[in-house]
Amino acid sequence: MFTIASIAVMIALALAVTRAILGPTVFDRVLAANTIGTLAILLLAVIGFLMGRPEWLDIALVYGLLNLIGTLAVLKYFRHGDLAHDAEQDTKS
Amino acid sequence: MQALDAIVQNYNYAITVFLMVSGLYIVIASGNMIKKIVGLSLFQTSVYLLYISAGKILGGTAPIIDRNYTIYSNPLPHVLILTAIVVGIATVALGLAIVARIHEEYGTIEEDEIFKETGL
Amino acid sequence: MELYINMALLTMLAAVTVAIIVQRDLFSVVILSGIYSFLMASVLIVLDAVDVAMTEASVGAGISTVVLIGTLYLTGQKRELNYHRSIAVPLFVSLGTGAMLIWGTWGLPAFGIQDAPVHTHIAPTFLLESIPETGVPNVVTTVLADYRSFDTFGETTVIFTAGLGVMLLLGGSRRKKKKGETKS
Amino acid sequence: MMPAVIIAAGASSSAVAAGPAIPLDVYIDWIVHILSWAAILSGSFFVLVGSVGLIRMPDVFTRMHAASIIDTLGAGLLVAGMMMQAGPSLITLKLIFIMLLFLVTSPVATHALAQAALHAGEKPELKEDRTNEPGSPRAQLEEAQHQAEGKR
Repeated sequence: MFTIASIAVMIALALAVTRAILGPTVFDRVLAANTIGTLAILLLAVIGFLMGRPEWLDIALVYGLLNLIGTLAVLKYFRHGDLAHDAEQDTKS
Repeated sequence: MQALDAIVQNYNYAITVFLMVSGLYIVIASGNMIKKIVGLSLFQTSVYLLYISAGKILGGTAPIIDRNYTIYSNPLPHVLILTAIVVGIATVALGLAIVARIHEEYGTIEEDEIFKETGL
Repeated sequence: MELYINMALLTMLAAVTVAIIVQRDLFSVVILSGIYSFLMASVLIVLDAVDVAMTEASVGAGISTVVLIGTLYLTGQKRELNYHRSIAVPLFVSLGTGAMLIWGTWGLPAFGIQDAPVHTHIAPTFLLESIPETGVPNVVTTVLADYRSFDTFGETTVIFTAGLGVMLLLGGSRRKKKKGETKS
Repeated sequence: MMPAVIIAAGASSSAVAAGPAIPLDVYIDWIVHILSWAAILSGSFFVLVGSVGLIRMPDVFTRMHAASIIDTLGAGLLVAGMMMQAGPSLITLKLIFIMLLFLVTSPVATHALAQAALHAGEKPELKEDRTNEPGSPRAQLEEAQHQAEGKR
């Protein structure tokens, strides 16, 4: 059962990597990176069950948080051209 | 069958060598300093892969002691690589700071433009 | 099964590396290096190095990406410029190094066997003595903070020095520049 | 480990099915096992569907739909199946936290991505963009370009 799940996740990972390599715009690559983060979490959980040691799921939580931080950092740069953007400056000017 | 075994046994080492060589190629061939530093981190990461592959035992499990398991992978490379990763990010951060400083001084991060400007 | 997952992930890693070499858009290079770190962390999980995978994911995919994007913001360059550099010398140097490294791997023991020289020296001692001597089930933590704690102390010193270097390089000059801007 | 125990219970129940006294626990274990099979198989299917969509869709905004299938249905069903396999334990709690994390972070990341892409000038590809009929935006654009070239 977990073998099937891990094969499915691996194929999905390969397709997402293909999209990241081909992706015409940067946003395609960011989307693919986000998806790869999600799939890495799923792969981690599935491999944990496959090998009979699912205690490592804490690491999956770390992955999830990092995925969000990385994506938001990249996108904040694109939206505002700055990492530490002050929203109040927009309303003042 | 024997050829397949040989491929499986040496795949990790072959990929390690490939990653290391591509990191070296980026560092030498690319003129952009940010890309050079990405290449440097690729080179470092290939070393991590080499060490961890050496520490793996097939059929073993992660070195967290549990009563149900007897075979564990070697914990010593893991410790060495933990240290190496942290030192690696320190190197990358310092290198990027130098790149930012170079940009302030010369207005570019392309090696060739700096060479043109300084007449080297 | 774990062997085949390992091989598939390593193949994807190689593909991402080729994409990094070819790519000229610097943002894409940064994002691809983040993807590379995620894939590398997955490989490390398959190879039983759980703690290393956690560190690699948080450092490689988290801090490293953010630091690279910060540098891109400071320098403001979006693309690698296309200079007509010759690729003959880099190709020759890296292929030569690669050939020598491949020759070097012939002497290595096969992947994953139990009686490789690495596993016979001190690792069994660590695995056996960890619980009686320290009571911590995670052997990596024991070795890092107990048996080799001076090593970890040295690592902390290195990080401190690097942080000091970054502050000296960036802090002083930027403050001067900002003062100059407010005057004019 | 827990999965092995459940598999053993399932096997014994099918072997002893002819016998008179089967405890209720065995039936419950069996049902939970079948449910987790179904959840994990359908989760794998949705993960595959999402990733194929990531490749086949025409532009960024449509690809986001495909990616969100992986984040919600695929991950949700896989995690639910794993929870049934793990039984009531610390692992289930961790899986619940992972699912909550997905539910919170995935919409935030997708929203930020769509906003940034729109801000950078990416336009969603509409239905009339794909046709070349007279009166459609693409035809008008081509007409305008044609006229501009003619004036020059």
